[in-house]
Amino acid sequence: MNFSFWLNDKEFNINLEEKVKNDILVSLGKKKYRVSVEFLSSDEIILNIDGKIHNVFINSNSLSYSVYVNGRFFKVEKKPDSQFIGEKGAKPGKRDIRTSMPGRIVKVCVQEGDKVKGGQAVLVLEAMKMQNEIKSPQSGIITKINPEAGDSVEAGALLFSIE
Amino acid sequence: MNFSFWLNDKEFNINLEEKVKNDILVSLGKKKYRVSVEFLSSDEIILNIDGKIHNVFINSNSLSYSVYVNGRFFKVEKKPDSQFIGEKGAKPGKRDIRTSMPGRIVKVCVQEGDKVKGGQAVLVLEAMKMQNEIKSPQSGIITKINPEAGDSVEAGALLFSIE
Amino acid sequence: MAKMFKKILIANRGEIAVRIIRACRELGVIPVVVYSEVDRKALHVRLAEEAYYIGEAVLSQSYLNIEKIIKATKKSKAGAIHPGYGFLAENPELVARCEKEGIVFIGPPSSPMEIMGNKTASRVKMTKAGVPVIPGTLEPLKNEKDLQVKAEKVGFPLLLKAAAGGGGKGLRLVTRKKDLLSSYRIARSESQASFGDPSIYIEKYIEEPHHIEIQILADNFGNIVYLGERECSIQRRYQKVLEETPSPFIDDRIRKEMGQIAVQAAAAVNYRNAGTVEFVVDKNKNFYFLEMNTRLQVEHPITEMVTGIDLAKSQIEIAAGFPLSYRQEDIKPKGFSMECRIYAEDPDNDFLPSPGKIVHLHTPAGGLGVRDDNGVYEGYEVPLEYDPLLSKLITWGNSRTEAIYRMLRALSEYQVYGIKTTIPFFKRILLHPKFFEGDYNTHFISSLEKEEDCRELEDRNVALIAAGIKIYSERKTGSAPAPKRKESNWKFQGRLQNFANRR
Amino acid sequence: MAKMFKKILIANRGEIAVRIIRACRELGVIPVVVYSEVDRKALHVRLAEEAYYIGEAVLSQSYLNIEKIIKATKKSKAGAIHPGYGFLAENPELVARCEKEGIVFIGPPSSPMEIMGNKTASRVKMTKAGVPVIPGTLEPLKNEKDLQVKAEKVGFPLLLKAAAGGGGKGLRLVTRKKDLLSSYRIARSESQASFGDPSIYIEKYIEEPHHIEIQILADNFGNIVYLGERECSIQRRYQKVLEETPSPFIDDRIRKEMGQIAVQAAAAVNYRNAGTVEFVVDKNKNFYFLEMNTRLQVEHPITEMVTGIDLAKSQIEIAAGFPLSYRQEDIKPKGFSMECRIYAEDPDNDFLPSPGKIVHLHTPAGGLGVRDDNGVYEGYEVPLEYDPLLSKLITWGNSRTEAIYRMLRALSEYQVYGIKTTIPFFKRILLHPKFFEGDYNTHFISSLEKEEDCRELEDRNVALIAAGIKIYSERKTGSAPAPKRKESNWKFQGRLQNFANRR
Repeated sequence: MNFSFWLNDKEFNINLEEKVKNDILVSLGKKKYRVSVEFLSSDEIILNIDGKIHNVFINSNSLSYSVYVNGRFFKVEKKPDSQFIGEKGAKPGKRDIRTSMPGRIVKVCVQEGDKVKGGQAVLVLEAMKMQNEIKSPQSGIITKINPEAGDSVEAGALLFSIE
Repeated sequence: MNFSFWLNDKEFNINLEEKVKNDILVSLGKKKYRVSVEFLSSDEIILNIDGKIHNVFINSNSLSYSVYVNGRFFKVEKKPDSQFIGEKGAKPGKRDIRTSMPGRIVKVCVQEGDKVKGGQAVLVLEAMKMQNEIKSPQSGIITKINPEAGDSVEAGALLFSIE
Repeated sequence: MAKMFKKILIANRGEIAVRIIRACRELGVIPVVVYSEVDRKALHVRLAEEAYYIGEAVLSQSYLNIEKIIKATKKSKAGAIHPGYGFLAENPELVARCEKEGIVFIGPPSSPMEIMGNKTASRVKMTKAGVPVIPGTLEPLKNEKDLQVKAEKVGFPLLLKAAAGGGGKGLRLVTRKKDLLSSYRIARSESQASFGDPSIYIEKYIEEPHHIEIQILADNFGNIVYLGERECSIQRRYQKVLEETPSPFIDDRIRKEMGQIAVQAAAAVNYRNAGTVEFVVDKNKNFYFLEMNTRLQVEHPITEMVTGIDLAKSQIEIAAGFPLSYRQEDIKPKGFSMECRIYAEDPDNDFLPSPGKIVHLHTPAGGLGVRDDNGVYEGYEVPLEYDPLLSKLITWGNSRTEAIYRMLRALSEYQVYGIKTTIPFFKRILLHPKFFEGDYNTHFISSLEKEEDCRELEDRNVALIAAGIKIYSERKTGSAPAPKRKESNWKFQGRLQNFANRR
Repeated sequence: MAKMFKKILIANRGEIAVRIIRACRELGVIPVVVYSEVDRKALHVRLAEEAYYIGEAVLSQSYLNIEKIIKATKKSKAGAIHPGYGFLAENPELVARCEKEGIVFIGPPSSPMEIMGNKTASRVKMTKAGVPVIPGTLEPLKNEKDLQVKAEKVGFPLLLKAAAGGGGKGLRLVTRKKDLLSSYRIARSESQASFGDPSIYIEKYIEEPHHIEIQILADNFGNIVYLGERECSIQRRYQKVLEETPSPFIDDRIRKEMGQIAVQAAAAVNYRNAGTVEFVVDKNKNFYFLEMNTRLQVEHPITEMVTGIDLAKSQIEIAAGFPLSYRQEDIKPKGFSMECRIYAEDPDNDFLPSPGKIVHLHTPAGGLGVRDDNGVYEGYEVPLEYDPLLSKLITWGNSRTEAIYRMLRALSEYQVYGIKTTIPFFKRILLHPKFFEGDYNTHFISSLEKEEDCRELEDRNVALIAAGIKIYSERKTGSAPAPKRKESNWKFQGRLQNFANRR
C-alpha cells in the first residue's frame, strides 16, 4: 500500500508490504526498512526497524498524526495544507491565531490596525503560573484582537487575526 | 439504593445515598460512612471514606466483583452461591476442580477411585518454572482424573472430580 | 520531652507533598493532606492516608488559605503542619497562627522567618553578625554627590538598583566612572515611571557569578550543622534548572568557610529546623550572603544523596523536639549528585507551558544511584493552575562523570508522552563541554545555543514509518480511530503544536 | 590495551536484562537484546537499542540456545555477551564458544567456571587452597565399618546424604550414635529406590545455619577485592527471599576473615570478573565454603548500595580489560541495605504462581534510599513461561532500623493490581520481632506463622463499599460493564481466586 504524508511542508511517500504477520517491508523515499510491529494498545507501538528498537506513541485526528518517537514530538500531516487551520473562506495571507492553552490574558501589547513584524509580541497569556508572550507568526497588519487584558480564554479561542 | 453482597459466604447489606455529586452516604450494616468518589477509569477509583484515602481497583463479571484494596484482594459475590461453579446438575457434595493457570501436569499422585483426604495432593502442575501441588479441597473419592502426567492443560480445564 | 507526632498535615501538593508523605510513613507518622478542586485525583491525595478537600483551585481559596489549613489540621487532629516549599512555607502569619493554636509548625519560629524574609533587615542583621554581604549602600542615595562618594567606595563595575524595584526596571550596570551620572539619571526616571519612586541604591556588580547555597540543620538545643553546598548556577530566567553537589567551582577551604559562615548566619537569628543560606560567589571565589530560605529547598535531594541524611525526616524530628543525632565531624559527604527539574514545558518553543494528560509514563529509577521524586502518574492530567514541576530526577555517582552519564542514561529512559517536557533540554546541558568540565556560571544557559541533534533525522523517519504503520493497520482491520477520551487530549496537543510552530 | 566495547549483547530477559541495559548506557555502550516469542513486548526489548528475535518461548529454542545467541551476536556485531544470571550464565560451553568466535564473554573464563560448577571438584580444590569446607567425607562410604569410623570423626549431629541425590531423598539427620546404623540402612534403600545408586556420604549437620556470601571482583591483572557480605538466610524452599548487608549476625573480625578467605578461594581457581563465594555459618560463627556462583547475583544491588560501586558496570570494565580502579582499603561500605524479591506469587495460597496482566502499577522509587529494579510495566502481561520475579525492591538506611522502615514505606506504596504478588508477605517478615532484632537463621521462614492483620477487616469494608459504589454508578449512568479486553483478565483472576479458595 502507498501513502503520502507531509512533515514541515515537505512531502514523503511511503510504501508498505506485509511479508509475514507484523513483519513489514517499508520503503520511504529511496530507503528500504524491515519493520517488525508490536501494538501495545491502539496508540502505543514498539517498532523494531532493522533490529533497532523505537517506542512510539501515535494518535490521529482527521488531519494529522501526533507522533512521539524516543521522547521527540512530530506532527505528520495527512494533507499538505492542514498545517494552517484557516477560517472558512479565509483570504490567502490572512491568519487566525488561536490559543492552544486555556489561560488568562495579562496584557495586550498592540492595537487593531497596528503593523507588526513576525516574532513581535501581540499578547501576554498567563498559564501554569507563567507569563508567555504570544508572538505574531508573520509581518502584517493586526485586523482583529479578540480578548482584552484580564479575560480568561479557553483552549482553541481566537486570539487575533493578521493579514 | 440498596444492594446485597456476599463475601466469604457472609451476606452484607449496603445502602447508598448521594448527597451531592460524587459525595455519597453509605450504610454498611450498622455503620455509616461519608464517601467521596473519584473515578480514574471505569476500574480505578479513589475513595475518600471519612477523610481516609483508599486506592481501589474493581472489576466485575456477571457473578462477582474482583476488588483490590490497599494491595489486598477481595472477591465480592453478587449471589450467595457463586463461589462454587459446579457443573450443570452436579450432585451435592460433588466438586469439579479446574485449573486457574495453564501449565503442564508433572505428576498424578492418586488414581481414580482412590479415597483422599482434604488437603491431600492429587496432581502436580508446573507453571512459571515452579511445581505446584494441586490438593483436594475436601475428603472423598476421586471419581475422575482428566489429564495424564506430561499433558499440557489450559486455564479452566477440568483436573479432577471428587465426591 | 521529645515525642513523635501521631499525624502531620501537609499543606502542599505535587512532588513535595509526596516527598513529605514518604518521610512521615518512614517515621510511623500518619500523613494527612489537603487538596483543591483540580487536585482531586492528584498523586499526593492517592498516596496519603487521609485527605481533606479545602476548596477551589484559586490559591486564596485553598493552598494559601490559612484558615482552611488550620481547620483541616484540627479536624484531622494532626499535631503539626509541614508546609513544603512555596505556598505558605515562608509565611510568618501561618507560624503565628500555629503558635496560637498549639499546632507545631515544621520550620523555623516566626522571628527568624520574618527577619530573613526582609531584604534590608536581613542585610543589616547579617552585616552585624560578621556575615559578608554584597558591598553597596544599604540606604537610597541622597543626591548626586552622595552617588559619587559611595560609587567610589564600592568600585566599578557596579549596579544602580531601584529601591522599590524588581524585574530589571530602574536597573543599570555601570562599568566606567564616566557613565555614572548619566546612568543614575536614567535609572531614576525609569524607577519613577515604573514604581512612582525614584530612589536608587548601589550594589557591587559580581562578574561571572555563581549561586552556591549551604544547607543547614538546627535543633532546639543550640546545635547547628552544615551539610555541604549545592551549586545552583544553572538558571533560566532566575529559576534554577539543574543543581549539583559538590560544586565544581569551589575548593575544600572555601567550602568549610562558607559552611561556618552559614552556621553563623543561622545562629545570629536563632534559627531552627532546616534552612538554606544562599551566597553569590564571584570569579575570585569571594562569597556574599544573598538570602536565607527558611524552608526545605526543591533541590534538597542532592544533599541527601551525598550525606545519607534524610532532610525531610530530620525536619520532622527536630520539630518533634529531638536533638540532632550527629555532629559536624560526623557529616562526611560521599560522591557526587545532581538534580534535573523536569517541567511540563516545551524547551523547543521558548518553554511554553504544556499542561494536559500524561498518556504514557516510564520512569527510570532502577539501577544504582538514580532517584525520581515525581508527583505524577500515567493517566494523570497535569493541571494548568499550578507550577509545572513534574519531577526531580536525581543521580549519584562515585565521580562527577559517573553522575553525569547516569543522568544521561536516566533521561534517555524517561518517557512522558502526551505533553512536552524539559527532558530533551537537559541532554543539551549535560553534553556541553563547558558543563562537562564544570566550568560554568549563572550566564551559562543564556549563552547556550541550540545544537543540531544528529538523531533528529532518524527519529523523523521513524515518525513517518509509524504513521504508515498506523494507517496501514487501520485500513487492514477497519478499526475506528482511537477512543474519544484520548483523542480530545491529542487534539489539544495537535493545536498546541500548531500554535507553537507558528511562533 | 583496554578498550570499551561498542555493543554488548545481553543473553537474558526480565529485570536483569534491564539492569545490564542500564549499565551499558552509562558506559556509552549500545545494548543489544534477544527475545523469544512471548517476550515481544517485554520491558527489556522496549528499553534496548537493538533487539533480535531468537525463537519460541521454550528455553532450548531461545534463551538456552547457544547457536542462536552466537548468531545474534554476530549479526549485531556486538563485541561481547553478558549472560546475566540463570540461563547460560554458568555454562562453560558458551564461554568456550565465545573464546572460539573471538567474542568476549562477560564473566570468568571456562576453567574456574567448570571447577566451581562441580560440587566434588570444588570441595577438593578449596580444601587444598586452605578454604574451610563443611566437614564430612568427600567419597561415598565403603561399608558399615567405614560409616562408624567416619561418623565418629565428623561428630554428631550429622547428615547422611545420597551421593547421587537431591531433593531430600536419601537424606537423614542423625543426632545420636545409636541411630546411625538404622538411618544409614534406610538412607541406602531410599537412595537405591530413587536414584538407582545406594551410595551415601557424611556431612556435618550445621545447627541454626546462616547463609552468608561474599562478593568479589577480580580483574585481569591479578587484583582481587572483596566488597563485604550479604546475609541470605531468609529463604523459602532453598530460595532466597530477602537479603541484607551487613549481616546482623557476624562481626568485623569474622567479616574480614570471610572476605580474605573468599579472595583466597577466587585466587585458587584463577578467577576473573564478578563472583560470589557462598558460606554456611554455624551458630558459633564457624564458616564453611558452600559453593561459588560464577556470575552476577540477583541480590547484587545491596552491595552496590553500601559500597557505591556499580557491579554491573565493573563486570563490563573488567571484561574490556580495564584494571580495578580501587584497592581493598578503598572499599568502605556505608550504611545498611536490604532487598525484597517481589514475585508474581500468591503468598496467602502457598505461593501459587500468579501470571497475568498488570492492570495498574505504582512503584515507590522516590525519596532517599529506595531503588526498584523491576522488569515490568503497567499493561504488561507477566508470562507463564519464565521465572516469576517481577522486581527487586531495595532500600538503604543510615541504620538497619531506617532501612527496615524505609522498606515498609516502599512496600506500602508498591501497588501491583491484576495479579498477586509477594508484597504482603514481606510486611510479615519485616515486622516480626526476631527479624527486627536481626536474630534469625535459615529456619526463620518455615517457623513464621501467618499473623492476624488488623487492617484486613477495614479493607474488607472498603471492598464492600467499592462494590456498592461500582454498581451504583453503573445503574446511574447505565454504563456497560468494563471493556472485554480487561474483563478477560479479571475473569482469569476470578477463576484463580476461586481455585485458590478451595485449597
